[in-house]
Amino acid sequence: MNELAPTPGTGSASLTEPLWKIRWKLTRRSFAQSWEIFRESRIGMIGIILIIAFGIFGALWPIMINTVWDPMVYDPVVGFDPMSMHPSPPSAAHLLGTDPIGRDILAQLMYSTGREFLLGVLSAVITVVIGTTVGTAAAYYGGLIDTVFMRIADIILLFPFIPLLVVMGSMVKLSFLPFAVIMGVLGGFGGITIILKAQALSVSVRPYIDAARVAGGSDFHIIVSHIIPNVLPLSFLYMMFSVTSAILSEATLSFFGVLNIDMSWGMMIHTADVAGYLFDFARYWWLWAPSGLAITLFCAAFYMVGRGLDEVVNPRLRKR
Amino acid sequence: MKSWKGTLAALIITILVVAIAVPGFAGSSGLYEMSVFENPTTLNIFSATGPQSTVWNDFVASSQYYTSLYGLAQPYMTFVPSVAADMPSELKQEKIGGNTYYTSIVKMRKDIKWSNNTSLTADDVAFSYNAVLDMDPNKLGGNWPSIVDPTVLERVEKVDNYTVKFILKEKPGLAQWQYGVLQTYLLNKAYWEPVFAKAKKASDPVKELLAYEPIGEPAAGPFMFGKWEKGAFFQNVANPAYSMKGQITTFYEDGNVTIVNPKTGFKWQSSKPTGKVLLKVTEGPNVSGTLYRILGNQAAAVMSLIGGQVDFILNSLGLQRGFQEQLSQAQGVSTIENNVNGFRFMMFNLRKYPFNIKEFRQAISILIDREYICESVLQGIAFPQYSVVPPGNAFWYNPDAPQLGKGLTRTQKIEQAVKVLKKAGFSWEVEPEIDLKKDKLIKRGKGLIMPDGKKMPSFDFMVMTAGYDPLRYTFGLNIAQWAKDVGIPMEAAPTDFNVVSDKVFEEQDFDAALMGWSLTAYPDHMRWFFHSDQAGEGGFNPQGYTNPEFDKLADAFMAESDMDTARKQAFKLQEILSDELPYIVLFDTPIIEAYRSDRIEYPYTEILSGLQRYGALTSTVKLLK
Amino acid sequence: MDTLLRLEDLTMHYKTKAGWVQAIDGVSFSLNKGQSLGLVGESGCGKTSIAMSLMRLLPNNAKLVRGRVLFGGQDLYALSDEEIRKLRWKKIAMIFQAAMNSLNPVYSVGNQIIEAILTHEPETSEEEARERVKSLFELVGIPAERMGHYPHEYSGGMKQRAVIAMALACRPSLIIADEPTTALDVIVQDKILREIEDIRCKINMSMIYISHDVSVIAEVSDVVGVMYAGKLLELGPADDVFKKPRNPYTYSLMYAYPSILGEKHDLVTIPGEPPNLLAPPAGCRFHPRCDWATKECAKVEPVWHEIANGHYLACHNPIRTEAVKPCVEQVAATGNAQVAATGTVTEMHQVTAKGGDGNGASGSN
Amino acid sequence: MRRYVFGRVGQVILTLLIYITLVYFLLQAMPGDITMMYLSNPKIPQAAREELRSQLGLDQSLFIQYVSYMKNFFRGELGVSFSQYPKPVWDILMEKLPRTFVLFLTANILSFYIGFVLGKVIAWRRGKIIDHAATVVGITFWTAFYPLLALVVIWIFAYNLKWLPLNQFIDPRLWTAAPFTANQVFGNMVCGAAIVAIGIFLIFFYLLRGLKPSRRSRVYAWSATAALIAAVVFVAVRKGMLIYIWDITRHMILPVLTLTLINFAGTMLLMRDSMLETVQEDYVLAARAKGLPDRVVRDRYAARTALLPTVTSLVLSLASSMSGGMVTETMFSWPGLGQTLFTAALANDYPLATGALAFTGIFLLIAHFIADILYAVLDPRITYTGQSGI
Repeated sequence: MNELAPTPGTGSASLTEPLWKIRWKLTRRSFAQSWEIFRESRIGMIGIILIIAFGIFGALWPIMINTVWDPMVYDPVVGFDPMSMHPSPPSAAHLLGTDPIGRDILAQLMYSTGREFLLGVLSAVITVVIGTTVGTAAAYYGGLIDTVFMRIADIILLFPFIPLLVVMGSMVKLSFLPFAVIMGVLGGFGGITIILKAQALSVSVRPYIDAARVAGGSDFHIIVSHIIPNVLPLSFLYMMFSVTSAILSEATLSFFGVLNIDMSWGMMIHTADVAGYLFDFARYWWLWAPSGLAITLFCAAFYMVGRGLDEVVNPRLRKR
Repeated sequence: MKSWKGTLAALIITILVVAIAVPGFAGSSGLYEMSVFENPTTLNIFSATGPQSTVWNDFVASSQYYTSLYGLAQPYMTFVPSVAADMPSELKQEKIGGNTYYTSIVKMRKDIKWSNNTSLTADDVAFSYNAVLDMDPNKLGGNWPSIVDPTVLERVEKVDNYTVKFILKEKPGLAQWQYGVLQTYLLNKAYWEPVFAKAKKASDPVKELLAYEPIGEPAAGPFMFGKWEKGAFFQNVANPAYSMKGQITTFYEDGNVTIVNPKTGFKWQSSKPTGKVLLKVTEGPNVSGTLYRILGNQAAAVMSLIGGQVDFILNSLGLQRGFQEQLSQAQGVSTIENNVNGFRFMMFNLRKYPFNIKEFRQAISILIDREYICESVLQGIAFPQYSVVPPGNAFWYNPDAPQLGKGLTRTQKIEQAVKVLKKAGFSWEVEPEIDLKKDKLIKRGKGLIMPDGKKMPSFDFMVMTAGYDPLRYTFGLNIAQWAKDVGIPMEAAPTDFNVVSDKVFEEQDFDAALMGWSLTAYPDHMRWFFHSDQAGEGGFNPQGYTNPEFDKLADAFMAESDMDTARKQAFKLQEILSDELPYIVLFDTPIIEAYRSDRIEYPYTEILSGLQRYGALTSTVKLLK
Repeated sequence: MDTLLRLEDLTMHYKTKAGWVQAIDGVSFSLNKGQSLGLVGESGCGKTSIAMSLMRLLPNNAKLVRGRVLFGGQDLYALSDEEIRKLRWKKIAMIFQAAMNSLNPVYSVGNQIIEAILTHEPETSEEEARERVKSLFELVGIPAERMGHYPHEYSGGMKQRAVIAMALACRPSLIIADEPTTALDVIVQDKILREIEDIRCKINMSMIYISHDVSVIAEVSDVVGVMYAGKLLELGPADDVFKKPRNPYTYSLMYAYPSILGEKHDLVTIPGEPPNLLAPPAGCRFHPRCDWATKECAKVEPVWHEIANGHYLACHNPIRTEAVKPCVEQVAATGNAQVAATGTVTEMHQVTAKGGDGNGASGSN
Repeated sequence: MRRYVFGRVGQVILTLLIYITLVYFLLQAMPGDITMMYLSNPKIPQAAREELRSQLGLDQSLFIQYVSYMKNFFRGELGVSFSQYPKPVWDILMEKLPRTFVLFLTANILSFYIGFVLGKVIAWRRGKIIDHAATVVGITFWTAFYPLLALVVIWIFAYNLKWLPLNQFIDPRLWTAAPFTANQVFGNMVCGAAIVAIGIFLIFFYLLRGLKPSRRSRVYAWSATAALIAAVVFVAVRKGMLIYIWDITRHMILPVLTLTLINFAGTMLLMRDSMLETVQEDYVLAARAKGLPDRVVRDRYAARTALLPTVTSLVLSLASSMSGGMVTETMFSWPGLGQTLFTAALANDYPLATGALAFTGIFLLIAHFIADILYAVLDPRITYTGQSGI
């Protein structure tokens, strides 16, 4: 996995094939190899299965609301069922009951799933794109660029994340996208940069980089086609962890009511909490258990995939 | 290595086992125990009334230690003398040193003592006012400028040991006089005079005074300071010298009140009391002290109440609905529900077209089905409201002010709103179609054309975020929905409270917003919220409502010192506001409270804004066990 | 002479995702007290696996399929975990492949040796142990005051010596030296090898050397075993094996190494790659790469048998001394050589023995 | 070494300066200010609001405010709180510090220790059931929604089983008669714990030196430890403080438990990974070859070097949990720095919020320092010479 870059002489493809095809084949092969290793990790597979399950669950939302469910009743934000007293326990109409203001818990859960994916993946992608770019550039160019970005990372590491976000949130309620972007940017310029830089640094001293440079490859070309492919697996690993931290932060901030988000798992618990239903656990379990469980499982899923990937990326962790 | 671990594990397990085995230090202390959610921050009355005027400071300290010349007798909020012996004398004009002033004489009771057994005299009263005036109430900040109002009060003079004379710059209205100056807390001159003298010498006297820590300050109220473990609890002890202990206040059906103190022989009555006695309250305190536990969240407070660690949850917002059901089933716990004095409302920026068209606002008000949301969506968490004076404030509430759209069905509301809009010259590209019989909207309105012939652009309606206030959020979304039904292009925009505040009050740059107020008993808010002199930046009329007729009436109301006349004026003001709708009042929430009925007993529980309004009645509560 | 160690048909397989790797297959030999045995073969042929199986330090996925390891008459694989633990180092010590890394970086070198002594000889006091380590350090040529230093403060050669001192700490009857000098430069390598030999002779200890470097083995072993793909192909007294290699593999192996200061000859490369031990070739495992291979070789597994006193062989077509032609031809074909095999081996033996005198060397592998 | 220290101190000061500046302007950039609280009461005249602005210095330009803030900051003054005017920010923070410190120090050390031991064990027994079980359980807690977990723990142990106190850090009914303030007791607890820890360290360091201490010195060491603890307890009894210390300890159990549940997995998984790398090291194999008992190989060889990366995580998490403990402090009514930060932010009290964040920053910087030193202590390979690190 550390040797993802197409090294001369490996691929058996004949030279008549265009370069990109060779690359593609190699990528596919290395992906297949990685997958083989990943499959060995039971934890990672559990994670993948959970993520797929969440994916399906989230994908059900648009289908349900457009076919089976009446938006007036099942809208996760403004829906209301006048038929019963709220919060109502699970019933045929509301499989997971309703919240204190009469909205369907299952619908909220489904609707939120997609949003959590968006939030987690968006912020993780931002984190990783920034971390990879900055880390690679710092490693490749060194000097001032390196110093500046490493200082920035140091300072960001100094920020107590959650309190700072709560402080910001309590002053300006962050809405969904800004929150995802802030999480992503803070993560990207922070610790990940340092880790990815170290990785990029270990790649950029390899002989084939020099070879590429001698062969007249531009900096951009070398970074994009030689260094980044080698940093990417590690980036991808940290992406998984970023998803977990983004979702957990969102939930915590929502719980404190300092986010401007119409619906999320954290908001569901917040709603139950501010209405005073969160304290008798046994009686109003449907108000907190589905969302609480969803947060945990979702985060755990990504975390587990991260752990699985760890074994792919870090050969020393593999079983012998 | 091995033995290390074993020892540590053993130690941890021992601690756990012992901790579980040894019960807590229970044992009730004869104290009345309450929970509060935030730390009080100061014992200094100048800070607590000034920059740190939080409700928590008032609950645990200010309201417990101090008395004033006059007060509002609970629970009917009747204006009665407290340290004063009788009502103040009629204001009269008097020339002093070349200027004309209004003066009034207040006679004081002679039986009031400080906790150090010295008498509370006219010296103390005069000092209380004059010292604050010398410091400049505006600099002291907080509530000082409104209770010792330097624009009204010139000086307070001692006439004899138990008589003071108020010298006023201008003739005050009820708000400034009875509900302001006369209810100011009284200070012990002997204690505070040296403090003031020292502060005056400092480079920043106000800061010096506010930073002062009053240890051993004599109290005249029912309690005095006991112990304060910051972050954990706050304890007061009963004032052994409390002069009003045993004093009986009797409320009659006709609104009259008598006060009798059998111990000292003091007697007072408002006018000839007649009719049935509604309530007889004997002043305590009946407890040796009060204990305030500082708990971080509601769940903890409720669990503590059920567990018997606290007797009452002191919170100006009361308890959330979800706790009510659980608490009412808990043994030995009773819940109380009271109306509150406040409202949530919607307002438009009246500087902008077409929001300045009265009919436009009326149409919106008609379209809003307050009852539907309150009863169906919110299921009684909130109750609908139409007037800027809540019905709970019975003396001042005008039941005859118009309530637009009340009791209409969905389609009737649309029909009427369309009618009102048409009357003002609005038209549609696509007019909404309704089926009155089936109560069904057939076609939504589209493309509202304003009277000036232009198509109405879409505008933002700022509502609180769901996290901050789910009720306002829900209301806001529904309102926007109904507005769109008739083609009014209103977009609900959930916005953070601070941003709304900034946009509305600082920048006055907004289209519409959903906000809330909580009020004091005397409804002078009508003057502050709607008088055109408040329409400037930083004023309380950010919606820019201007109505000379209203201004005139409001001014008269404020200047009036006669209760009955003032009441009539307040009614008229409400009528105007209900028609012109600078605020579209929507709803408010009742306050839910709970207490341990197996341990304590209150003389009454029906009070506007709940028991918390009076710090949960520390001076009249009785311990049963 | 007493037999100290005896391997009987030792067969050990590793379980992997892809299947069973037949790492050691039917290896038998015995070692007398005070004797030194050299095991030589290409990387991955199972030398280290044998070393590990002698200490019962095999990874979890290893499985003893059949065979026995008798140490002083005791079957090591019949012992309990605790018994084998006590036997390790006390009886069988080891000098590891990478001495650099076999010292714990966070403890002082002296303490690591003392720890070994105290573990196996509980009655020894710490002071006595310290004294012993001091003398061991002197023995291997490290100043005693460096006992308290950490491994990172040692040079490579010193670490290697420290490791040797550690191996000697409990006066074991057998030391297994797994590539003891590979990571060192030639001068140091030779010095150390001679030191080990000196010490071994002094204390009459048995030794198993494991190396891929024929010259090393040739220098120090009484008995030489040649391994290929988990199997022992030839074993016998060093002189016999090196002078008259009977197995073609032994023969090729000797020419796969350059001789130091020897006559120039082109290196014989063994064509092809070592077999995949997941599915080793049928018959003789070396046959696909063997120039002497016949049809029989591909079908029938050669039997391990004694061909002379103490000289064992498994081969269908053993080389007779005069039958070296094919190889020489091959050599000639690739270059300009004209070497006689027997002569070279002797030369090599002598020359490497001299190498330590400090005559210039450009470094081997 | 000297150059290193100077270089490092310079670096720290520069980082702190930038950090404080960022925090300062970040908070200033938020909408609203403290005087908005007067907006809720129409009876407060505009003049009073202006007075407040000038008292708090808000009428000056942002730059002047910033310069004077920084000047004060480096003189050790954090300014005056807005919401508790004119109380110095320093006083407010100092009031909260001891209880935050005691709670989070205990919880972090405990969860680190548990994580370390578990990580060690599961890495050693890789692929066994205990490995999978501990990993899954650990990840579940690690990703659990913390406020909810806290509520569940309170609900079970305090509300239903009534084993432990519900909330707060002391029992008011006991403390109304206390001759001490809670912070005095916290201070004594910290001192006592420090004395015991240092004492035990010294005892063991001197009496149980070497690889094979004699039986007699073992006995001495243990009895000296017992005597030391007894002496500390005796002093506490004499001071009449024991019952109060005990009360605080009782109240600490639930928050510490919750924090431990949430946090141990972090250390555990880190330790596991780290150890999986070290168990493949040659010296671990060598140690086994040496015939050392399994436990010795695991603890002294594999775990000892694997400890290094986890130490950094301990120190950093300790520092960040100091002010990040908002959730814990809210859920367990344990008013400390985190809660102060939160309420300060809600009240637009910039000096207090900045002060609390600055505290965190300083903690973290100190923590980095300690981590560096610990590293050098634990890893003889590291020596700090002329170079100034990264």
